[in-house]
This record gives sequence, structure tokens and C-alpha cells, in this order.
Amino acid sequence: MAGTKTRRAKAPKESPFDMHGIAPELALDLLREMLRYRRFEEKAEEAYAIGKIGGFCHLHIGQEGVAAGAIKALRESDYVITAYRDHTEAIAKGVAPTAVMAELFGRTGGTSGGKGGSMHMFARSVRFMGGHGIVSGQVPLATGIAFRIKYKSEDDIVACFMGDAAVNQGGFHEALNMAAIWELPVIFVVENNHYGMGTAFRRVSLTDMVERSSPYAIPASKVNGQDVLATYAHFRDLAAEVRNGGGPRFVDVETYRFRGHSMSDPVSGTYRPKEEVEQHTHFDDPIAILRDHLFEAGSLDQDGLEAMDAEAREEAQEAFEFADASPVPGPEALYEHVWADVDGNGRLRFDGREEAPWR
Amino acid sequence: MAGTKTRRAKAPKESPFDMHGIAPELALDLLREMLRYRRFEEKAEEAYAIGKIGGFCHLHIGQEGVAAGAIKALRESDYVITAYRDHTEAIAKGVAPTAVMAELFGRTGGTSGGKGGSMHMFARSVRFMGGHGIVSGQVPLATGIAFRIKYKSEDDIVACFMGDAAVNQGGFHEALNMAAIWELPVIFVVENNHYGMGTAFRRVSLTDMVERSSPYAIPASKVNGQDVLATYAHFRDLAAEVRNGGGPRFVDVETYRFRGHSMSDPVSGTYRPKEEVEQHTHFDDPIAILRDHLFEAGSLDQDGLEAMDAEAREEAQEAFEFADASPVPGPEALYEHVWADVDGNGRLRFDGREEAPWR
Amino acid sequence: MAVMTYRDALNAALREEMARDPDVFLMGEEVAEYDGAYKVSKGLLAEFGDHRVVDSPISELGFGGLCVGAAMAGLRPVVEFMTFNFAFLALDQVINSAAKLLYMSNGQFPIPIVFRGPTGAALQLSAQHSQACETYYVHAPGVKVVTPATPADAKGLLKAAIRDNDPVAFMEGELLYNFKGEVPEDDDFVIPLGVADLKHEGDDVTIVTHGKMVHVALQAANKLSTEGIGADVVDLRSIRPLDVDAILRSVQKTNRAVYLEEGWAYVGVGAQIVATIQEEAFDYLDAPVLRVTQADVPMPYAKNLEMMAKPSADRVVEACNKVLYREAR
Amino acid sequence: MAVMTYRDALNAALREEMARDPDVFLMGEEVAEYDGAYKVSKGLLAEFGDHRVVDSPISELGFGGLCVGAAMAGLRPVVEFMTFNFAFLALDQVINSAAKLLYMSNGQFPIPIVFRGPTGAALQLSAQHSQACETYYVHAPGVKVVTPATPADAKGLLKAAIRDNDPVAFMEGELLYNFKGEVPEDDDFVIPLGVADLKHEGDDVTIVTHGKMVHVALQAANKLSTEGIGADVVDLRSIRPLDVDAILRSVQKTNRAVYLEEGWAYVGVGAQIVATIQEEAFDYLDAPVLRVTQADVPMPYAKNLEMMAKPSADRVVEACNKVLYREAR
Ligand SMILES: Cc1ncc(C[n+]2csc(CCOP(=O)(O)OP(=O)(O)O)c2C)c(N)n1
Ligand SMILES: Cc1ncc(C[n+]2csc(CCOP(=O)(O)OP(=O)(O)O)c2C)c(N)n1
Ligand SMILES: [Mg+2]
Ligand SMILES: [Mg+2]
Repeated sequence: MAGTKTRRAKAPKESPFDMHGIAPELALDLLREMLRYRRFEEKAEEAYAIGKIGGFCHLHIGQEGVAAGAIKALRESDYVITAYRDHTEAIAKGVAPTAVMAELFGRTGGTSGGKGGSMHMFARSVRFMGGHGIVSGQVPLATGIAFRIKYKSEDDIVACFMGDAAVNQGGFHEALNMAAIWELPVIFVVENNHYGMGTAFRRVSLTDMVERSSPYAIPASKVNGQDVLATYAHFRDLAAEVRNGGGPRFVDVETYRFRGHSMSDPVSGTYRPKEEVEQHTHFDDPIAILRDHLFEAGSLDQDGLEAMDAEAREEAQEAFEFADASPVPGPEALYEHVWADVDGNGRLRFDGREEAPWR
Repeated sequence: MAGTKTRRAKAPKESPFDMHGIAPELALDLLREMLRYRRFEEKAEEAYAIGKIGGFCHLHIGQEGVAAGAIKALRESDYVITAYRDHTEAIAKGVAPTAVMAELFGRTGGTSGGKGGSMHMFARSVRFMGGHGIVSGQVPLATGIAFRIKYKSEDDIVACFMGDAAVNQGGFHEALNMAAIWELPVIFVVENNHYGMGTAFRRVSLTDMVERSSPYAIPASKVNGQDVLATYAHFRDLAAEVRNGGGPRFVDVETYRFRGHSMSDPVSGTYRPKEEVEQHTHFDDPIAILRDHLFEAGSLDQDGLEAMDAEAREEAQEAFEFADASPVPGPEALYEHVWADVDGNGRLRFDGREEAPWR
Repeated sequence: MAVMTYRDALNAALREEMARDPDVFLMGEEVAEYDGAYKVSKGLLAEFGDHRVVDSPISELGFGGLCVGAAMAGLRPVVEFMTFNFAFLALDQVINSAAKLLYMSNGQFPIPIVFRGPTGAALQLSAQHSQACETYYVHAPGVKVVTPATPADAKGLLKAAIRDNDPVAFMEGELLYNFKGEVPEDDDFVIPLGVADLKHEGDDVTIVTHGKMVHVALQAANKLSTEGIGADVVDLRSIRPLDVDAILRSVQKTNRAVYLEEGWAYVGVGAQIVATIQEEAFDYLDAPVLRVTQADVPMPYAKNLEMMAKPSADRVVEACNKVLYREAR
Repeated sequence: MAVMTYRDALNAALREEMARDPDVFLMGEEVAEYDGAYKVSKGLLAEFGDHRVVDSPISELGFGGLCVGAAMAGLRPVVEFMTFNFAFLALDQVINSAAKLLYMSNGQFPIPIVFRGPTGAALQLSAQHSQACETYYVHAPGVKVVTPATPADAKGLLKAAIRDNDPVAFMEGELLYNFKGEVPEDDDFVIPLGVADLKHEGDDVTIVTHGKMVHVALQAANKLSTEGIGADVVDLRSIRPLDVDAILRSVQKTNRAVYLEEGWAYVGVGAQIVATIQEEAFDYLDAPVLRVTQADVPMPYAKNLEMMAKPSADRVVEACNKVLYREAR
């Protein structure tokens, strides 16, 4: 886990740090973002442990570089859609952590009024399009959002996140083909953490991830998601290409999940050895990597970091408190928003809970 | 249409005819086969016109080189599975034309007792696995048959035919991936007639067909299906590779459909110009091509051809007569074969047609 | 009023709604250059361009889901499934996305989409092309299901479906496309979803039905009337929302009912209607509600078997006689 | 007899049938190296090897269809769907291939396959992970549907399902896996499909149900018995084949019935059972048959809403009181 106190052990010495043309202020912002996500997820973990959160809960810890790097490179009016591992991507897109936490708690203050839960964050106002639970289900949806953009001759773009396992779904393939033939403004982003639950990608694919878009002639690229600056720069460039009518793009963002698949899955032991996980948490923490570089570059010092982290922790704590204080949905919520259009014609609801007139 | 009387107009001069190491006897057999298929389909066309056949009827005319070239290169114990355009592939696999025609007529003598019809020929005894109506539905099935072969350590292989439009189905993609990772003995054969109904393949794909297997690292190849000898030689080689444990293969067989998509679709006019069709029927008829080469090579003369064709016509006529004489299924057939296991426990059938005991 | 086919009525509805609202577009296999596999979209490409009339690859899950996404983002897609038999492939996007997104997002994402195409059997298309698919769409809250039987209903209901803000499965029939009838030409001729139509009146027995079976029910009602038996034919027109009142009104009058359905009985739409009738009009019933449905078998190809498998007017008459405790003539 | 969990009972059934018949294999996501998402296949990889316990990619349509193909070719696949909620993606292969191939081929291709996994809701998994999927499987002729509630039933019925030559959708429940009960250890302990089990006896009212709702029904029956009301609890165990006789026997005794179902009412399994009861025991009924089901909404995440949405023993008691024309205490 990224700490503020200890410098990480020296990684095998790399070439001098590449800032990818990113100004130190922006780099600091990205660090701040990642810290916010990390502290948020840790708080969620805590809340889950004490039963404030139920159901499945998929944390993004370790993968913050993807959320920050990709989403911060977009415009506000661009759309983001993702799978069930959606907390920090919602926050990155501008959803208040309070609302995300309240959703996790199943409260009215949540992004989805407590009806969606961990896997189904939604925020239309900031064009965060969810939070989808069926592996690859969001990929055709993203393509449809991109279709709308082109239909309306707008210049927004869509970033569609998915896990590495999603590329083995038929819907992925069908959607990519349509995005390609209609030249839709969508970036398909694989958050390649190398495991779909307990299944290593190499066990279910003979080729490297970047091959997966080749039948559709969608340009593919690869970026190290643990290097948030590289990721940011990569998406900044791709976004410009796509916005300018370049058609869809496919990106393999290499990352690693520092926690179990969900709260019920052990961090290591069954399908990936402890050593592998430790290796990654130790050397590949996107927060630690950027922190160290900023230290080295003199753009940040220990005090600055601690202040930043304190803010992030405070925000997470506030989110917790907000969520905890937010009311549970009232019983009337049960039947709300099943239908958008309800009129006096015909009956829409059938559950025998209305008074039946027979007696 | 391939005639026996007229030599086709001279095609743009090609390089000297390549027999692909195929002996003249075998070449003659392949010609004989293709004539059988052609005459059979013409007879079906005739029967359809006079109302002996109902529903959809997808003819294979123009694509005989694929059926003969690919299937005759297999062993008898190999499996063949295909889509709804299945008449001649059934015959190629060894199903009696009488049974295919009787199926078209909906008679008990049919391959499926009259229950399947044009799209659903089946013949377990010769390992003809159907006749499937959902585009690409047969592709996962084929992969499962190949799974069985590997599971049982047998050395048969599966040839899975599909149309060019099938590659845009998600099931295709999922199945190819599994065939690849498990190294299953299956050849995926695209009968690329360049149109899925009225949709030209280039309108729904940015890349050439052979690109479609690349994400799975399945070796792809292309062959001219109108040149039955090339097709035969190609499949003979592929079959050997696959049989020897080489894993799956993907083949783009270039061909052309000389008729409408089904009997209700005009041959030309809506989505492909008359000239295009004529160009193909004129220059790309697999029967005429082989015939001319055999003439040129001196392996066949006009009399030989006419005798061969007379046999083919006779066989088709016999199929017609057999089918017409074959009884329609009795009413008891309606409820037969819905279930394989029926015992005294519980009720399986619910249609209110049994006597209800209430009165 | 103009006499037109069911096909042309659908076409007119599409044309009018596309003209009325630039956010309405049509996507599906062969809808554009080919004018539709069943020519329902004839001329629309020419009129609206390939921007709004879009030929898709054969990728039901993909374009079904794409259109749900377009609806999330504010467009009003009309998806043509060449037939609903091919739409099993897309069902995940219909149920897990279209039906649930509004609720999961607490009202943020209405999905104004129409999935349309033929359901059920035509002639001799065999098991994989002849299934009546209503059950798969009507079970889940969040999807409305509409099943017009006549040209006028086809037009008025399709316009309503397109204007509706919920996902609508709009189920037609190959065998209905050539059916002719009077259709109001008014651009604002809209038939609200959830209103049944009494297509025949009689006091003795109620035949409830939907979709193309309406015509079979009418045949049966005519036969019965020659025998002096009066039948109400309640055409539900939409099977969600359901006009329960119309059913009950009739059953309270006749005290007997038969449900006629094209598809299978077991957990079919009729099962629900029977359950509803007996829940809400138990004391009015003089006989059990019977169902006339497809034989409980996949649809066979052979013409004679197919005829046996399909529900028929004779079977409806027989069922009516049964609930009337009447000897058939 | 041994006391074991429902999970272990399933595991034993798989192990025994795999040992008995080398053509039986298990395929699904995480079934091998991970021992199953819910650990149902624990130890099977070690015992039978990766040849017979096969981890699949997340490709439901693909591996569902692959296993149908393997069954066509003579193997006896057991497909694990991590949950049936993900199997909408595979439904085309279940309905259009598995259910129809035997018929379309005139008996040449039986499809001895089991599709198994949990259906319905666990705890707070929200709309896309909590749907009860029975309706989608039970409607089409050609598929049997089995819904065991107890460890013994889980074992005996899974063994029967694997030995059966038809496609079987075998529907379990996340919340059942830890449920303990007595299970016969006999290798040939097989419970035939289509035989219901009277899980509680009483003369006053019949509660018919299936799957994990059996336990809710038993709670209701116990509550009722403290009020002096005797309830039969008819656990259908399989909803196709359906043990109509067992239902009728009970209803003819009690003259009143309630169907309890985890999923939605509209065109749910209960609708069919109600229709069957009123068709075949009309004269025995002293009240309409009522249904207790999930609220007609996608499953909400919030704990309190989820509890409201799910059917409960209290609601069953209430429905029983209604059909008994009895004031609730
Ligand atoms: C269609 C479908 N099948 C199975 C599941 C169960 N499931 C949830 S997440 C998951 C693994 C997905 O892995 P990946 O796409 O790599 O994303 P990650 O969890 O690594 O972010 C599985 C199998 C599902 N939600 N949807
Ligand atoms: C899933 C599905 N969608 C649509 C159809 C309707 N349909 C039948 S054939 C066909 C075209 C298929 O073209 P192709 O795969 O190229 O085969 P060809 O007819 O050219 O042999 C279509 C759209 C279908 N049968 N299944
Ligand atoms: Mg992953
Ligand atoms: Mg084609």
C-alpha cells in the first residue's frame, strides 16, 4: 500500500523519468487524484468490514493510474462508462465521493439513490454512464453513446473501460466491429490487470491483448497504467485523434489489482502467488511511482505529500460520514423508476401486492 | 448455369491449369459431384416453384466447389456441420439425395423425418451434424464436437461451414478463441460469397476475411472455391495438419452465390447488379471451370460429360420421385422426439390438448 | 381513412415519427438498402438517409446493445430484429440493460427504445424460425410489450411505442404484413399502450388473445355465432401494460373465458391471464379458464404437422364449448 | 446418511457421476483452478484433471454452445454458469440448439447436458445479479428444469439430471450453498425428475413452491401451525417435468392454494401453476389461488428495499389467511 512515511524500496533503476511533457502542477494533481481514490477505496474496505456495505464490492486499489491517467485526459463533456469496478472512475469523472460512498451504503444520498450499489454508480450530470455488471455489457452501450455523438455531429468522445476478461465476450467483438465500420468516437480501454477473477489472461488467450482489435482495423496501443503520466499523455493524444474524427481506438493499459477480485476473494494464494502480488504492490504502485519521481524532481516534498494525503483521508472520512448519515431509501422508493412513462392505461405492475378486488 | 452443350466464353487467360497434384480420376469424381449438387438444387428449385417445398429454401448453386472440394478431402469419420444452406453439403457428406429431397418435401423419408426442412438436414450415421438456422449458431457447436474428439483422443476432425456474415456474430469469436486455446481439431470454413443476404461483406467489415482469426492466433488461409481442385488440395493439406494435432484452422473460401439468398430473394437487382452476377455465372462457375480444364487436358470429352450429367439429372429426378412418394408424417410424429427421456414421473407436456379431468 | 396493409401501416408510423422527431432512427439487418427483409422500412433510406436508417452487421447482441446505449445518451432508436427468433442473442441487453437501467440509476437513464420485428410462426420455417417469443420479454418489469393485430393498431401502437419513454418490445408477424385494413391517416393517430380493444362482441363467452391470433379468434367467434353463441373477442393489443379492466369487464359478463395464444402454453402469456382472471374475478367464473396454444413441441417443418401444431379456430370453438359445458355440434 | 451442506451435496453428486461415467465433464468459469466461484467443484480438478474439469473464458454463449456440441457428439457435459444471470448471453444456444435439436433431427441428436448454477437473489447484489431466471428456461419444450431446495434433493436430483438424456437447467441458489441437511451416501441415490416432495403436511391450505423458497414456505407453515392452521408445503423440486398429481392431491384436500415464487409474478412459474390448478381442480377451489412473489421491480441494492422486494414468510401467511378468508391475528 502506498504510504506517506516510507520511501519505497529502490526499483531496478530505470531511464530518467519521462514527464511526457506534463507540467509539474498537473503531475501533482494526478498524484492528488490517485491518493483520493486510494483513500476512498481503503475507507470502503473498512466500511465493508464493519457491515456498512453489502453485496459485491470490487476495489480499484492498484489501478488508480488508469482512472486518473485516462479520465483526467478527457474533457468534461466526454462520456465515461465502465464495468462493476467503478468507484474511482466515477470519482475521476467528477462524481462526489460522498455520493459514491452513500451508494455503497445503499442510501438516498448515493449516486443511484441506493438502488444500484457498488456495481452501479451512475451520474448523468457529469456523463458518467455507469457501472455495469455483466462482463462486457458496457461495450455495446459505449458504442451506442458514441453513435449518438456522431449522429448529432458533436465532438465529444467516449471512454469505455473494461477488464481483460471482457474481450472474450462476443458483445465486445460485435461492438468493436460496428465502432470501426461507422468510425465512432470511442476509446476502448482494457484495464489489463491480467486476471479475470482467478483466470490469468494468458490461460484464455493465445495472443497479446493488443491483437484483439486487429480484425476491425482499430488502431491498438499499449501503455503502462502504473505510470500515470504516461497514461495521461497517451490518452490526451488518443482523445485528440478520436475527437478529430479518427475513429475508434483500442488501448491495453497494463495494470495490476492489489486486492482480491472482490471483498470475498483473497488477495493471493489461490490463483496468483503471494510473491507476485508483493512484487507488484512493492514496485508497481502508481502512487508510489509518481510520488518518488516528484520527490526526485523536487516538485514535492514530504510535507507536501502529507498535506495532500491528509486531505485525501479527510475526504474519504467525510464521504463515510456523509454516507452513514444519509437516510436509507423510504419504502416508496421500491416502486419508483421502474417505468419512465406511467399513465392511466392498463396495469404495469403485477406482484399481487395491490389489493386484489376479489375480497 | 453450367450447361453441357455450350463451352463457356473464354475467360481472361490464366496461367496453365494447376491440377494441384490431383489425379484425373479424382478430378472427374469432383466434377461428377458438383454436377450432382447442381442438378439436385435445380430440381429443388423446380419443386419449390410448384409448391412441393415450403418455407425458406437456400440454394447452393454456384458454391458447389466448396462442398465438393472441402468435404471430399475429409475422411468419412470426420464431422461436417453447417448453416441453413445445407443441401449439397449433406449430399457431399454422404447423405442420399433422396433423403435430402424428402426432407425438403417434409416427408418421413427425409433426413429429419420431415420435421427439419431445408435448413435442418441431419444425418448422424454419416456424421453430418446439421443444418443450423441461427447465423453462427453452428460455430460453437462445431467447437464442441472438436472438443469431444480431443476428449476421446480420437483423430477425426470437424469442418465447420459458415457464411461470411457469420463472422460478425459474437459466438464466432468466442468459439474461435476456445478452439485456439484448447487446440481443437476443427477447420472453420467461411463460404465467402461476399454477401450476407443483401449486405456486402465490405459494408460490415473494414478488413479482409482472413484477418478475422488473428486475435486467436488461428492460422488463416484463402482459397478460390470456384477452383474445386485448389480447394480440394487446400483442405487435404489442412485436414492433415489439423488431424496431426496442429490445432484449428480458418479458411476463407472465395465463392459466389448464383441465386438469390433464398427462393424469395431476387437473383440480382437490389443489392448486386445484374452485370456482377452475370460476370460470375459466366466466368466463375466451378463446374464450367473444371469441365473446361478437363476438356483441355483431354481427360473428358463431350460424350463423357453428357453421360455424367445425365446420371446427375437422373439422380435428381429420382430424388424428386422418392420424395414425392414418401409419406407425410403421421399425426403421432407431432409429439415424438421432443424428449429423449420420458418416464412416468411428472408431466412434460402442457398444451391443454390432453383431456383435462375437470369435466 | 385509407385501406392499407399492416406493412404499410408500420412503414407510415416509422416515417411519420422519424419526420416528427430527428432523434428517432432505425437500425437493423437489411433495413436500409434492402428496404427491410419484409420491406417494412421501404423507402425510408431514400427519405431519411443512411444516417437515420442504418444497416447493421448480423450482430444482434451488439446492435441491440448499441441502440440501448444510444437511448441512454438521448436518442430514440427503433431496432428491427429480422425476427425475434434471432433476438435471443440480444436478450441480455434487453433485460439486463434496457429493462434495468432506469431503476438501477434511480431514474437518471430512461431508455426510450423500440425493439420490433415479427414473432411466432410464418409458414414452414421450422423450429428455429417459428417461436413465439412474448414470454421472454414480458416477464421482466421495465419492458412494455405490444402485439398489434391489424393495420390500424400497428400504426397507432407503433407511434405510441416510439413516443414512449420505456423500452418496448413491439411484436409483429410475417403473416400479418400483407393483411389489409382501414387506417386513419392523421399524423397524430396514436393508440395508447395498455388499452385493449373489443374486436367482437357477445354475451356467452370471452376469448382473450393478442397478436396475430386475433384473426383466429375472430374466425372462431364467427363460427360460434352461427351456432348462436356470442363471443367477446378481447384483443389485448399490449400484454404489458395489461388492460385488466377490459378482461374483467368481459369475464364478469360472460362468466367464462378462453385464452388463445400463438406460442406455448407452459408459462406463456395465457398462464398469466388465467391467473389474473381467477385472482380478480373468481366468483364470476362458471368454468375454468382454458387455453388454446401451440402444441408443446418445437415447430415442425412438415406442413401437416405444422398445421396440427398451431392453434386453430376449431380448437378455440372446442374450448369455448367446453367452458360452456356444451356439446359441440 | 451424513449431514452435509448443499454445496457438498452437489460436489458429491458431481464427483460420483464423473467417477461413474467418463463422458461426464464439467466446464465453466473458475470451476477448475479456483474450485468454483462458490466452491461447488472443490477438489474436482485435483481428482479428475483439467481434461474433465475445464476453466472457460468468460464466453457464456461460446462455452454454452460448445457443450451443446459436445453433447451432440456423445459427451455428457455439465456446464456451470457462475449464475444464471449471466446466462442470458447463452440462452440462444439453450433454446435454439439444446432444446430443439432432438426434434429437428427427428430423434438423432439427444442432448444430454446439464446447465447448472445459482438463480435468483443472494444478498444485495442488485438488479443485474439477482434475477430469478426460471421463466426463460421452462417455457420451451425440450428443456427440463430442476430446482432443489435441500442438500439431499440437490444430490439426488443432480445425479438424475446428469443421467438424464435431455437438457436440464439445474437451478441452485447462492444462499442455499451453506444450508445443511442429511444426505444419503449411497452412490445410487437418485431422485427422479418430476416427483414433488411434500415437505410439510396440513389440511387447511396448500403452499406450492420450488427452489430456495421452500424454506420460506416452511417458515410460513410453522407460523401458521402455531395459529392452528395446517399447511401442506408441496416442493415441486422440478418445474418441468411437473408433478401435477402431487399438486392436485393437496389442493383437492385443502381446497385452497398459494404459490410462492422467488421471481416476478408476471408470466412466472406460479402463473402456470395457478392456471393448471384451476384447469384441473376448478371444482375443488374455495378461493382463488394467490401468488407471493418478488415485487415487480428490478432488485434494488439497499438492504431495506431488497428485503421489501423479496417474498417473505409473512406475506405467505397473509396470502394463506386470504385464501382461508381468515382475519390475520
Ligand atoms: C457475463 C458475465 N459472466 C460472468 C460474470 C462474473 N464475473 C464478474 S467479474 C468477472 C471477472 C472479470 O474480469 P476482468 O474483465 O478481467 O475485470 P477485473 O475484475 O479484473 O477488473 C466475472 C467472471 C459476470 N459478471 N458477467
Ligand atoms: C442470428 C441471425 N440473425 C439473422 C438471421 C437471418 N438471416 C438468415 S441468413 C442471413 C444472411 C447470412 O449470410 P451469410 O452468413 O453470408 O451466409 P449466406 O447466406 O451468404 O450463405 C441472415 C441475416 C439469422 N438466421 N440468424
Ligand atoms: Mg482483469
Ligand atoms: Mg454470404
